[in-house]
Amino acid sequence: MDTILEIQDLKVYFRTIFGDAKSLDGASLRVYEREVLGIAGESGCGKSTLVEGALKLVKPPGYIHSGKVLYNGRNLLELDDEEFRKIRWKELSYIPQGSMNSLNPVIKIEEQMIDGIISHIDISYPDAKEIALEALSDVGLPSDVAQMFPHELSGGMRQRVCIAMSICLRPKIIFADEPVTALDVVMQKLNLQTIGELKERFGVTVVMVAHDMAWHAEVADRIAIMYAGKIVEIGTTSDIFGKPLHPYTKGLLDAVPSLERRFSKSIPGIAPSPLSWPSGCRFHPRCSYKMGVCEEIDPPLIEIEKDHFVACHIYGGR
Amino acid sequence: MRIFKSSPKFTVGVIIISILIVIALLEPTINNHRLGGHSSTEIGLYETSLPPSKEHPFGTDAYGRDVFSLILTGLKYSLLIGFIAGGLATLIAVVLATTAGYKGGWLDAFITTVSNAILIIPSWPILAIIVLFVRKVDLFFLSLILAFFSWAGSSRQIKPQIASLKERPYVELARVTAFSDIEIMFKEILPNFLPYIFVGFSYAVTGTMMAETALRLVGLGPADIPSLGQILNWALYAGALAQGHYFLVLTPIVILILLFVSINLINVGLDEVYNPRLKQITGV
Amino acid sequence: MKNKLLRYLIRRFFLYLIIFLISLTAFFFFLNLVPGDPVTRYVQELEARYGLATPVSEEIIKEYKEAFGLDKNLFARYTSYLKRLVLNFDFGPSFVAFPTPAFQLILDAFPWSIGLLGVAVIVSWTLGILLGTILGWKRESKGASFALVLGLILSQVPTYLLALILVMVFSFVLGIFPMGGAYSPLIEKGFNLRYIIDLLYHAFLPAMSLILVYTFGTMISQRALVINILGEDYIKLAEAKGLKSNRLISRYILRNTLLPQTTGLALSLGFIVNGFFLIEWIFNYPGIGRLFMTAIRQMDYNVLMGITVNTMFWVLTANFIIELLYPLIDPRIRR
Amino acid sequence: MENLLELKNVVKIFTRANFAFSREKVIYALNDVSFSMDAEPKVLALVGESGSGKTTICKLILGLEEPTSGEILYKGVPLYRWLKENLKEYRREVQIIFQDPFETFNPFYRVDRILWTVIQKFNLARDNNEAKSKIEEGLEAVGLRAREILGRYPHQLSGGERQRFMLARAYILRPKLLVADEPVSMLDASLRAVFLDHLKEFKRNGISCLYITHDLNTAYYISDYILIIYAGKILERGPVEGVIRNPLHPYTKMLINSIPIPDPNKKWSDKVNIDITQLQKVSGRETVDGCVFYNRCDYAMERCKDNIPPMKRVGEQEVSCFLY
Repeated sequence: MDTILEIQDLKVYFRTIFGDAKSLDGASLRVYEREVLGIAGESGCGKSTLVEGALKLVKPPGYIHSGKVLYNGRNLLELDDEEFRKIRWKELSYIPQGSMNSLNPVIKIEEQMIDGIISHIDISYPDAKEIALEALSDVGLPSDVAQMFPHELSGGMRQRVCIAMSICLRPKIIFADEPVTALDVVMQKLNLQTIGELKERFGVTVVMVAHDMAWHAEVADRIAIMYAGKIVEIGTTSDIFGKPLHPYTKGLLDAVPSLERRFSKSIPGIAPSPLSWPSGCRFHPRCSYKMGVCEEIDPPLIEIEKDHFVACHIYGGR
Repeated sequence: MRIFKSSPKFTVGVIIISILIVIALLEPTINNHRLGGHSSTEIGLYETSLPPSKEHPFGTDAYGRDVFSLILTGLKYSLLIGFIAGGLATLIAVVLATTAGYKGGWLDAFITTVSNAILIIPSWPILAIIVLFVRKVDLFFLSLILAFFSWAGSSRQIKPQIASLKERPYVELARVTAFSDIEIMFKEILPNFLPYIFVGFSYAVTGTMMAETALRLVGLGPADIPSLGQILNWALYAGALAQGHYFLVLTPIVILILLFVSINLINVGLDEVYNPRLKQITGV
Repeated sequence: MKNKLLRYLIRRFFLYLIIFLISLTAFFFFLNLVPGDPVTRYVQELEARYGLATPVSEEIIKEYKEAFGLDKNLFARYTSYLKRLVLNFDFGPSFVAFPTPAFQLILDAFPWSIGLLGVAVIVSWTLGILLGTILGWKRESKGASFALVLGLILSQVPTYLLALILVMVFSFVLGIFPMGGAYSPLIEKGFNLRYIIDLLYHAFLPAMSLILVYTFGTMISQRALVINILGEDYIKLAEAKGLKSNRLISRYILRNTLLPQTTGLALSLGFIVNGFFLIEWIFNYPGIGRLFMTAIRQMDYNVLMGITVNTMFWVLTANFIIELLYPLIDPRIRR
Repeated sequence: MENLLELKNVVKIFTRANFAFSREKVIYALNDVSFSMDAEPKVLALVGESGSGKTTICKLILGLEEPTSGEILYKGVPLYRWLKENLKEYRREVQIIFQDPFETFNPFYRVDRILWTVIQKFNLARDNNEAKSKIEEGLEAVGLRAREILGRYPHQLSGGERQRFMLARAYILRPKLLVADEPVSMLDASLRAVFLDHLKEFKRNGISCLYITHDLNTAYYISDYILIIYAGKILERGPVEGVIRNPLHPYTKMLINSIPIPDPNKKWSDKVNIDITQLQKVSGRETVDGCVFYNRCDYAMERCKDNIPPMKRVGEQEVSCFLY
């Protein structure tokens, strides 16, 4: 499988009066064509910032410190706004958080779908409307939804409209940032399955950010685990769940309660703050396999076995 | 206080208003010294309409009074009325806003409608007629009616805050720890509510000062209280503009503008510090 | 859907009607409970000014009272006042210009005020919103901080003080603008270009004293609104959609500031009218403001009451009309 | 041995009226809810989606709201008598953990004040050092070190620390019943287990817990007995193992079926189809007739439309559905 997008050592910091919060501190990642890549990690690990950085959606006081985002042989971060705007939505689209107000509350759903289309391909309003209605039916929504306003829809349905919008122009990659977080359980399953199917139905690559490992088990082909602004492990879903390498990944899997077993164990200690990351390997204060070297040197991401990377000194030797 | 470092607007506002207040407080001593015991409104102390000079930095007016001392007295009275009427208005606003916010329901809707009505209806003509037809208008009566018309403005600032503070879980936690209503009001809600009372107070003070100056400018209201508005009135009726004594008109206006702008700067500075999203944008 | 909207509007109409009646009644009773009545005050004023002998004034006061029906008891006076007001808009005769009814005086002066006030408010509201949006959208642009500081100062200056400054600087010192009035005395009225230019020439300073203050006031509030909206999720999605900036600004940012700005306009009308009375007095502009001031000096009770009631009525109607727009501006209100 | 807590046919209606003469909009937050907790310490989970009325139940039990009809009994005595006659004792015995760790601390004061006021209000200590030792004991019990926590302001503590601080407050009070309204929903997965373990330990100290949540996983982890609530009505209840392993009510089945298993080989087998009724926002019912789940139920029968299915006992579980 060849790489469609590559992120190299991307750093996104946030200015505060106490100095820079290094939310994303050098993440490197390859996204393969027609796959669902899950990005997992807890709150504050920088996974949403990774997506915002890749799509240049970072707002002040945040700023992109350094790093490259390679797509079609070009570094997106070096494109000026107008060039980047041309490939937005047509090639790289986005599904927002499941929160309440991702849709403009004062204009109809139809208009919000169409203005994304008209900004990129120059066709008439009725033709654009045709595409929008088709996208709505792709996600199983009736066409009269187009005439409604966002406040008339339930949270789950609003999120499906966002999914429909993101596939209007048949993009190459869809970045989904916690797409089902704020929904009820049944709606979560409904929308998660739809996102999972985007790959087969539209041949699109999906990069899904989510904190719940169970969601990744359902839809992801590969998973990248993030901790304290860096990527600590990448591997196929079966490898991550079957043979987790990084101590944090093991801790994460043990901590997730599920209907399968009535036992789960927490990771000791508290999540570190982006204003002052721990030295060396950032997990060392909470890691039971801690060695001397872990406190000084931050382990690089190395490929232990085919398509299974980990950043941990335990595997440094091999 | 961290607030000074993080909001330049707030600091500038505080500096200007404190200077003006200090000057107003020192007015009696300064004027005694400058006028040798006479009151600044006494007529015929000096030659009339002198240009600005070392002794009379702002010159003298058509009645032979030193404009600099007159302005100081005017500043004192304007601030006095502003703070009395403003304080009264804030008191009314806080009491009504808390009952409305805390009780909610029908009472809340009623008080909001009344305050909106007072806000919408132009208060100046009504004020003017009241002051015109009431025979004896003293400081107390003037402050009372000024307060009546400006409490609506500050209650509109305060009420949404009360309603949101009442809903906070720490208020419910207090109730579950057998706190009485009074304890909740004063120990839990009031401390977080002080900055908003101050915002309400500054709205009331600017509001009443503007209204008072507007009344006095056209010669309505107690002549024995020489506020800045009254001084402007004297200047205009003495034909200062026609005779070219621009200084006489300009100085009271500049001081009034300084008053209003500085209080507003404090408000804007406070809002930027307390409003997370505005703060986020300014990188603080 | 339609009847729910209708019911909402009818409810709001009654609410405004009630507010108008209650404030009218409160004002009427307050004034009449105050010691001394307008006629006696008026006659005393005349004595003070022209040294009339006191015994004569007793009869005059009595005659005036009968003429204005002030001798009946309070409630009867109130009902008759209300009846005359509602039925034939009669505010009662003006003390000074005796035979002409107060209503006529107000009618002549009214168009001047509405014209100037209306134009000034609309110009400053739209200009303020445009400037505020630009300031909120492009925060680092070079003019931004200067415009902000200027705005913070000018928006706080009361309109009538600015009027004084403008008339002093531009009329008295520089002399490039007339000192007052609505048109030069010799001009031949009629629908010709010269007269219109003369009108604009005279109306410029009074209008500017309101426009400068209210434009910057709206600009400051618009800037804060835009900054708030830029933090919203739907803006992040709109940017991810790669919308062209003018579409993003018009349909997403501006569109969402319309409702708060319209409510802001409605609530500040009262405040603007307050300042406007004085502007007309300073510029001797022949609107209801100046009429009000002359009535103040002559203690002309009926004209004063007439003007107050008239402004109260028009401000409430303006608010009602603006409220009619709410459902169009924000669909959430239609629910 | 009478029940510790009992709700009998509790109904709670919220009316949304506004000032200008409009017809009130009536919402049934709870309609005819009855359940009880016996004196033996246990963890009872109340599971429901947002808008199902579970938070309303929490507010009713704590006396922060009054029921429109029906009765709430604590130790056999009606709640309103407790609140009127001995409020202090009731507050001592029935306590709460709120959902949002960032909002339950008054930002104006240091965190210690919360523990000190609890000790003073219920005079749990004769003098200062006894109070101090009680506070330290409470913090130790929930795995917090007094040295690091005391003297600091709320914004200096992490979400996990703050929720455990609230647990320490409850521990010091030794209540009979602790109502926890979504206590872990704002915490990261890695911190949840330690919080829930403490709740389990409380049971050994004789503290019963009503655990309110939308997350069946955590409910399964810590509760002994479970109630499923939907649109203000209890649809199914029973011991947790039984209800999870063989759910009876179609809604419970749908819930359990929708929860993803963190194991790639156990993916969802079926596909959810949208029902158009899901388009509108769901928050409580305006009408009362028929089964509340009627328009989302795959087994809906004619009977379900107009009459309310009574609660039937099936083995150790009870279910309100005409299928049984």
